[in-house]
Amino acid sequence: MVAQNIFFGVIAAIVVVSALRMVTTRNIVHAALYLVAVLAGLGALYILLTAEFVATTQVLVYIGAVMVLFLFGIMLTKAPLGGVMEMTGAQWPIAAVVSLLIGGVTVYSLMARFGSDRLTSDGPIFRTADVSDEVFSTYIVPFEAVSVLLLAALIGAIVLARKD
Amino acid sequence: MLLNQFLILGAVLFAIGVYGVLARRNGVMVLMSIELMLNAVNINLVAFGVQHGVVSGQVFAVFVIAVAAAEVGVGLAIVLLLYRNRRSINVEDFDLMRG
Amino acid sequence: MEATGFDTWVLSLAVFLPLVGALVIMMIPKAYEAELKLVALGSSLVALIVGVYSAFQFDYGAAGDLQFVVDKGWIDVINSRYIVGLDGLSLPLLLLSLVVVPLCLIYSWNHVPEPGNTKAFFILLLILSTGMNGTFVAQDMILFFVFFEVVLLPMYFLIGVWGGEERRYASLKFFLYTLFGSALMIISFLALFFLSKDSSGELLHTFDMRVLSDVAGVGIIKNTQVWIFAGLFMGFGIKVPMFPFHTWLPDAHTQAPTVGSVILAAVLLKLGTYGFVRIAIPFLPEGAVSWAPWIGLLAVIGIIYGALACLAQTDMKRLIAFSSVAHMGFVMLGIATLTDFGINAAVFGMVAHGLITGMLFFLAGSVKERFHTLEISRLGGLLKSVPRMGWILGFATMASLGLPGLAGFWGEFPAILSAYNPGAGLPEETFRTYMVIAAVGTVLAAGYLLWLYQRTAFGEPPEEFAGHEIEDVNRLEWIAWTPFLVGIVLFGIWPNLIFNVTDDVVSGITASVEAIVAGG
Amino acid sequence: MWMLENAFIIPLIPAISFVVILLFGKRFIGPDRVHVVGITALGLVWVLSALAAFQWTQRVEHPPPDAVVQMASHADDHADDHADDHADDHADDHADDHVVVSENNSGDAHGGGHSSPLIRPVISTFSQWWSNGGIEFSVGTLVDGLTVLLLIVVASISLLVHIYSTEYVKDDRRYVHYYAFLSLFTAAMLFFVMAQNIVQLIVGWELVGVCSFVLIGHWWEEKPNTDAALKAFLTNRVGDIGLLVGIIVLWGTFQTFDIDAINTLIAADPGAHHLALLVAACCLMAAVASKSGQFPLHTWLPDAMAGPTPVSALIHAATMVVAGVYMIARLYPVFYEGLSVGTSSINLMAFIGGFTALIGAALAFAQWDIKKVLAYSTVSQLGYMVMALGVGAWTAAIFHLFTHAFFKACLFLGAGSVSHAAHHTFDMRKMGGLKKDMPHTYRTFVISSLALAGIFPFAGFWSKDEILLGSLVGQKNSYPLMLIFGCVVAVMTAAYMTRVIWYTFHGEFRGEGHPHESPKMMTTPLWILAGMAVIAGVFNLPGPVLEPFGLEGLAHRIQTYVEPSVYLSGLGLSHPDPSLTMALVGLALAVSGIVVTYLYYWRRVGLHGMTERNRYAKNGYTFLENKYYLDHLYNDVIVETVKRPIANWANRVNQNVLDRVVDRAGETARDTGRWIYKWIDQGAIDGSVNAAARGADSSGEGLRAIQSGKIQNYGQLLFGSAAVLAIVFVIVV
Repeated sequence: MVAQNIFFGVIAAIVVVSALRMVTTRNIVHAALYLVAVLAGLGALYILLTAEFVATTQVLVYIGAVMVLFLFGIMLTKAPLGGVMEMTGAQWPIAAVVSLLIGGVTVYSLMARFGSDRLTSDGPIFRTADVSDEVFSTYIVPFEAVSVLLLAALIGAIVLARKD
Repeated sequence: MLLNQFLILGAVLFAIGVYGVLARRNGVMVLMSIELMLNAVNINLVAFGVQHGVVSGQVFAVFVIAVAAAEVGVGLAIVLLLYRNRRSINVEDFDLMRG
Repeated sequence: MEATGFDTWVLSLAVFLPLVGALVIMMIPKAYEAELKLVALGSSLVALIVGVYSAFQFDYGAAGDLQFVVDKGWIDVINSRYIVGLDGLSLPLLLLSLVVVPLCLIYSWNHVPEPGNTKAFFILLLILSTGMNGTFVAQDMILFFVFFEVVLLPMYFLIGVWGGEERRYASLKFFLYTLFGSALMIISFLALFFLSKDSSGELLHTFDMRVLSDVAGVGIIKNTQVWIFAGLFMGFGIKVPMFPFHTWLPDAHTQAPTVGSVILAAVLLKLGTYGFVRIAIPFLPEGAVSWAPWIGLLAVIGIIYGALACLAQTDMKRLIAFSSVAHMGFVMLGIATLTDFGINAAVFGMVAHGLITGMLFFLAGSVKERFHTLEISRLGGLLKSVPRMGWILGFATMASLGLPGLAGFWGEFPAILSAYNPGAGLPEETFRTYMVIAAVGTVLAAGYLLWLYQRTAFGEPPEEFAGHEIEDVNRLEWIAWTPFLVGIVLFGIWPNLIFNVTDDVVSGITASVEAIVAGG
Repeated sequence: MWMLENAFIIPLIPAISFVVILLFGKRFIGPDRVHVVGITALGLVWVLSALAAFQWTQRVEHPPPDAVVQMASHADDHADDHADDHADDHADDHADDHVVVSENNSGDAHGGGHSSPLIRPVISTFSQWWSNGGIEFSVGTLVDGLTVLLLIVVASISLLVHIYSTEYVKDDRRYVHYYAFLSLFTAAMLFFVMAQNIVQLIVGWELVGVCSFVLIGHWWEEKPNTDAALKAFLTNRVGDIGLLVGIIVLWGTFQTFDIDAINTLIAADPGAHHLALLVAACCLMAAVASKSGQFPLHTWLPDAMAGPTPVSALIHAATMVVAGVYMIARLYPVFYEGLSVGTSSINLMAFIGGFTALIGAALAFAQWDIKKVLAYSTVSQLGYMVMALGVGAWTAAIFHLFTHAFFKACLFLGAGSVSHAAHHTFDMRKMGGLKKDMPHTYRTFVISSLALAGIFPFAGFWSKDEILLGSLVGQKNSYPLMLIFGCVVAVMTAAYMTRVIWYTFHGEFRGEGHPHESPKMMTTPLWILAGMAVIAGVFNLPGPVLEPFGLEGLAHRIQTYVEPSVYLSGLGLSHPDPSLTMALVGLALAVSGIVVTYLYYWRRVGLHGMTERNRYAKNGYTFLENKYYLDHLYNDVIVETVKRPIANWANRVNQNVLDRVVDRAGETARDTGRWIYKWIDQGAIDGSVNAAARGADSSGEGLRAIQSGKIQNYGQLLFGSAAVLAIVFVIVV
């Protein structure tokens, strides 16, 4: 258990720091790379939670596809790639207060509610096959809906981004 | 391991994401912050799934990832379009919601 | 008691038929305008017929009990169920809402306001209708909330798209104001869900309004009740609207298209007061008793304040809008007394205000259409240029100032009367002061309304309109207005038509409040 | 007794007539023939009212067993359970639960001719008018002597006014509406007088007010008319605050709206609830002051003369304005107990009445508009009635109401006839010398004036005499101040009426064109009313007058039939003995008023000549000079002092203070409204909403930052409020 906890601690620290850097850095490409770090760290945490399929998807979809998309977006909008720009608006103090409020109240409620709940370590472990069984039986309709959504998003993105 | 480890991590990431959405001026950055928030939710889903011993948590996490991918696609397309029309992706330059 | 046979369907039909109509219209291309309109009118009329059927099937001997009850599973996870039911409190308001929508459709038959688009306009009206009807029959808090919010969006678009010059500002203000109230309201609903206990101290975890009304907040300590009531108060009070949350109303009314104003005045404002009577008071009697003097204070301030603001208006529609603030003040004063008289008067006042102010807004719309202005100083001599409209305006004015023999009186008089002897646990002297202030309010009401009438209807028409031939009340307007006029006279002459229906429910509410106050 | 139980038919007829005229008048009946409907309806109403009156007299003469109140010595034990009875069960036949009222004969110390039996009113109710808290409230009719008296008055005057109007408003712009609202007014007034409960009183009260509003503003193209209409309505509304509050206090005290029950309860236990009754009576006095033109709310009544003259005769002289007097009479125990009429020697009601009578009469001198003279005269006479009620002379007040209705209606219609002849002017300076051109109008006008002045044997003499006598004797104490007021007013009334007659009918014609007598349709009602002005007095002749003719059985008919003895005897109301001295004094006062004024105007004509001669006479005609000196002294000092400064002062106070106060109150309310709207509503409340939004927008751009249109601002708002709500939720739950 200790090993797990240490692992969690290290990963969580990396994730949080990367996330903070991501929203504060002035370089947009750096921000994208910090996001990669966050996503990868989360993937590792999924492994820790025995969710192998989610971890795989995380890596494939997020780090593989989404990040590439982001980088393309950054390039296409001609952001100053190496340069430094004022990335944070003048209203950042308000944003900070709001996010602190939200974070604070959420953390407080979580502490109050789940203060000492332990993760059950002896529960069933779901492998990819179990996930697919569930997806294609109980959640077949949402699954189809998500498929259609992806298709619609695909077409929508093409329509929007087309030059003419 | 405590359940709360994951939940609080999620909460912190969510709050950071909120900050990013509210404070950042760059449209792409805003989208990235939204991704952060979605991921924060995903941790919660998976952690609760483990806690209750059900597979639904993972299933929903996968769904969220899929939806996030769709959202990024459309979102970036919109940013691109805006850039093409306005030569700027600074969200403060846009006040289309103005009455 | 659970309904059987066709009766199971009655309420759901009345609520959802307009929505079905809206869906059908969505399928019809814009070019088939006549068909669109017929479908819209047809669906709302069938809903009305179903409503009338329910009124005939209604057991008036047991008006205090819910009838036509349907209780089906809905969202099991949060223990929210699809429960609808009709009792003496809901019936008049449901019928009012069912009647108003087809009349609004008829009124806008040939002139959908700028920028046109009949299809969208009618679809929005029908969705609005579903939301309003649903709110009045829902017996589950989540269901209630959903319907309550469904109303918001169509109205936002009605104002924002078809409104006047400042429509964007007005619609956004309306939307944000109400949304803010709703947010507090849902918090209170959740608090009720989590905190309500039955008499044995067991946590209930239910959204069922019947159950919550029965337990009457026994398990919740008074301090908490006061807080939860505050949330409900904000949610409903903004909708009413109570002073000082009323500032969205004049803007929304002034900018809204005619039928938007009519529906807003006739039904939407009642959602708030209905919420007070249906939810806030029976669920949280102790909270209600603590809040009542303050509600009463805000109500009388509203009465005087609305009246004074009316005296300052130069725009006819805005004046009528402010008069709503004053009239709803009477309704809220009645509610605040927590007596049979007061709450009955409040329900009566809701219906009466709906008819009368709805009528006034119709008139304002027609005046605007003919004269292209609502500036009081530019109008004048309506009795000469459009005599019938002038007479109807006079009639509506008289009804609005609470003339006995017309509907407005029965909302005001018992409300003032009830303040003389407020319910158990309320300070008598305070309410007697309110009574006198409210009575003064009736004078001011007469003042601004008659002054309005003098400036618009009496005298010679101003020169800019003198030569023109101006159409008097046309046929569509007659069809749309006649039910309003008949209703105003009918309820005025025989008020028991409403009092008799509402009395049982109201007695139940006040009795439970009294029992709680006496027991606690 | 069918008519008494089904009295609701009587107001129903003109109500139907109203609907028929309004809906079908123009299209089906023909705009020039709608009066047929109105007159037919009113004829029917008159017949039915007469029938009701007859049946009531029968009921008094030969009372059915259930109608008589048995004498019992104590009623106290009934008082307690009575409240519950009435609150719970209004629909019940009232015959069952009537409390037996003790006849408290202590008031008979004066030994008045009180021999009338105690007869219950006929009450029919129709339940389920409205309901609240499980209690059903009924609508119904209460018919007793007072009701049938008012029925007769309203029906008669209204019928005559309908007939008169066919000529007077012929070819009017809105002939149809005119008749429609005359019908509605009649219906409302009849409904009002037979109200069974106080809610019905309010309904009728307001409805007659609206009809008055509509008819004053009948010619609404001219702004002064609409101003007058508005003023009338708003002033009445001010009084209605009193009405509402007073009635609510009564409800709060007795838990019933039933007039009969309230009266019975008070009579059964006088002295209880004194404070509540005092408050109720004072509040109701405000209502009376507005409706019946009592000081200080009388200012609307002269302005109301902007309406057509027949309307003034019907509404603002004979019927609607007596609604306040009627209400006092109807709820007399409330006032009697509340204001301690029985034991005091001055009270609010008597003082307001007396004072109003005085200022009204004084103001009548300063007017040049004949209708305004009559209007102030009406104010003054209404004050007389209220004063009579204030001193406990119930029957005298009602009697005066009865007689006044006829002669004042006659005077107004006469004034209308004059203006009809004299090119629609009411200015007396443009009249004069109409005596020879309009013999019928002249004669009827003079007869009615004599009646108003209180000259033997016209109707006004008898009723005025009773009022003066009532103030002299009072109940336990006499009302000396009221007696003085009454006497002064008697002189002044006679004087100003003489002045009117002088300016209108005597001297040289000062107008344009050729005056002519009015057509038959107008003079006939005048003669009927004048006839009533002569003989109306016989309905309540004192016994001693009739004794020589062996007709003492006919004495005090109004007292016998009208007085609702059930309540009043419970209060111990008494009647003074007829007094020849008082009658003579009253007559002398009236005659002196006439004579002095007549002399004044007559001398004044001569004075110009004499003054010129006076200059020559300075040399020697001392005797003549002295004679004129006296005259001069009298004219300049006494009359001028009384007339010019006092009347003008009163007039100025009236116009500049009271009227100004009313106007200022309106303006202030309007300005306050504007101010509040501008600074509080748009400035503070709306401003703070916008400012809150502005604060959220640190870039501080634009006034309405809340709709900056920037996503991120909305986002801040959204998440911020979500966070706040969550915190609230965490704290609460």
